[in-house]
Amino acid sequence: MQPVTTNDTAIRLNDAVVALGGFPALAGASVSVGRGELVALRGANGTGKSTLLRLCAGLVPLTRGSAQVFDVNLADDRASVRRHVGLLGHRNGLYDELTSRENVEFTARLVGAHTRDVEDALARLRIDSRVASTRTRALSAGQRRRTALASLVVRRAQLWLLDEPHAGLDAAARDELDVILLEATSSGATVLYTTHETDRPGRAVPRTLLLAGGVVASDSPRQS
Amino acid sequence: MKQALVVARKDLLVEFRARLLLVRVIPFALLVLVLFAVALDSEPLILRAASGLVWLTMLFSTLLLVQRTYDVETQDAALEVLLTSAVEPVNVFFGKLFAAFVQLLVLSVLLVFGAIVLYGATVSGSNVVLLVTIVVSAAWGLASVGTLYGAVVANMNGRDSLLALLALPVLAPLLIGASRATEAAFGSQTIDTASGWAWVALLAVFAVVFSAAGAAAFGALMEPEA
Amino acid sequence: MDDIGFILASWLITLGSIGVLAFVTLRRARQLAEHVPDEAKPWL
Amino acid sequence: MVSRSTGTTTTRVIGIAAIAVLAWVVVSAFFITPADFQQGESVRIMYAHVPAAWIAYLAFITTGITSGISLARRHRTLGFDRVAGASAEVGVLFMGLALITGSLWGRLTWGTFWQWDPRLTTTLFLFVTYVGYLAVRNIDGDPHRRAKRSAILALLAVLEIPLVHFSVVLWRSLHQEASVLNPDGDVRLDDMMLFTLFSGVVGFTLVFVWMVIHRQRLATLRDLQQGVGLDAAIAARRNEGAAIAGGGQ
Repeated sequence: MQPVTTNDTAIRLNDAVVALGGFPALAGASVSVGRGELVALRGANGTGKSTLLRLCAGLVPLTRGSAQVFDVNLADDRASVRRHVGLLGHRNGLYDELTSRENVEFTARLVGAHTRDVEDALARLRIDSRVASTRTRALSAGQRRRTALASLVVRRAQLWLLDEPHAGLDAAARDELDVILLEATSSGATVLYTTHETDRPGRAVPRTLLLAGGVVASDSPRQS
Repeated sequence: MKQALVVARKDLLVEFRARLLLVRVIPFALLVLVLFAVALDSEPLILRAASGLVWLTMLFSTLLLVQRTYDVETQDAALEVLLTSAVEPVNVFFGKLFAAFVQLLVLSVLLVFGAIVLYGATVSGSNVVLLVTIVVSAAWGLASVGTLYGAVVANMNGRDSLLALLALPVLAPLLIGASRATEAAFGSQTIDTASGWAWVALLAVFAVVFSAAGAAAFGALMEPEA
Repeated sequence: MDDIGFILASWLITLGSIGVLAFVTLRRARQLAEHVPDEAKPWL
Repeated sequence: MVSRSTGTTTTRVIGIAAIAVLAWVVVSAFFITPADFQQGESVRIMYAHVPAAWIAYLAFITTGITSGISLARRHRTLGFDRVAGASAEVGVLFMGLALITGSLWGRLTWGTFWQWDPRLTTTLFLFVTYVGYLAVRNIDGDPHRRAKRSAILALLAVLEIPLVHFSVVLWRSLHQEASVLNPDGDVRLDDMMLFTLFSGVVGFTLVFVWMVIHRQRLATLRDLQQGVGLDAAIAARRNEGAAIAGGGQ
């Protein structure tokens, strides 16, 4: 496994272009994100937020420009970045026939986490034992989303990439998610997530990148 | 290695829950055996064709199973999560291979019994060992080719027909080898047991070659489509 | 003599399909070459 | 003025030479060479069939080698990948021709269109394998990803062919059926026939080279055109983004 170096920059994009079927979903995005930062990506639909996440996850190829994640050059090597990534995409990545707990357990076994971690993650996302033992096929969208988040928590990745993690969650779960993301950053992980949420009062606003037309249009630092 | 077993266990659990093998593949395979018998409509001819029919049916059932195992991975984008979760691709390959192997083993045992019951094929005492070796090595070969080429087409449109186009020519040696060896095990007049073992050697080489090739190539092939 | 039909057919199919592929290749290349600047073409 | 051709002096020379040699082969095959004492007139198919089969194998060897190089090179340029693809396309054409002319010839000499002899069977599987390879190549996507995936497929095909060949040889030998009449082996060739056959191989090789160069350039144009379109699309997308961002503030 590639060692994570001590460099303080987690992500460095320079004029990154990602063409999907000839369409530049990212049209020259430049941004630098430090280790342990919490970053929200905002912007209208189709401005390249998801593509930026997928680029950082090593899932889509870089067409032009440069992109580095943990000192790995994405132009050369997308595969070794993936080991450090925890991804929550548009879709949840769950197995319909498995129960909520089995899905989380599957991730836990893969990454060598303990059974205790599974129970902790399920509890934090308020997945009760009835839901946990139901096949995810039969769960509601919000319950499925929470199961996917529990898997992500168990995963303990270096880089968390979440696409609309708040969507479909109730208010309590959203607050809990914010706490989880903050905890992740304080333990050294870097977190990027996209959101359409309007700011809720009484909550710290993280660093926010506004995307427009496939580029980073503005970058507003964290406000307390 | 541990990760491979975790993946295999997951695949088998999903299959056990969905009961696809039981509900769709096994009935399909047995139905094909019956239909062949009806189509050929001649008992000596059926007996002569029995081993070939068994393995031809296995080939098509493999396509069904492989499509299914990758459908499970792609329908909710689980494959992307798997790719981005510190799992070595080679472990995903062997995990899926092993799960497919177990299912194909069950299916081929059933089909051999089907041939014995429906077609009147016979296996004398010493040929049982030969038959078991054939079934194990052929099932492993089918599983490795299926898992490998299933990965090539996993994210493509029209993958079902493409999988058949890619995998079937590759499986030709396996079809020939397994059919002839099984013919020998069924006590055919045209092939003796020694030749049967020669074919098993080919099956073993085939299984080893494509397991190794799959282990080497799987990581590069497992690319999500944009 | 039947043979002559088979012989002619073999040659016509062979030369014909080579010709068709060559023609299609050249025509498609002409269509595309218009949209690509000359300095990008390695063979010029 | 943009150049509208993929031709260069080299390809024109090759093309004209190919036409000249093939014209000679046709004339010689039909009018100069004698009929075979055993096969009669049908031997005239040989001058098309044997070179076609020969070039098909050459094409697939080329695809295998260039795919290997394409995969081995650390910083991948697409040149070898495009040659591999072009060569496979031409190879599929020639193998199709070899199969068709072979079965027409077989009908005349064996009385059947098809014999399950090892060489024919292997050739047929090889043909289907490379049709599949081309089908995967033609799926749209990132060119570098296409290059990697097709190179792996081509190397898997290289692995597959000896297994297929060995198994069909074993398959036939165990059956111990009467050995198939081998058309090329049974022909007693005089000097003129040999020279015509040799000319056919030369002519088809020239066609192969010409075709691979042109189709390789065509593939280059395709990739380049995507890039040209991309520049405009990037500019348009950035403008649209700037308008939104500017309007929002």
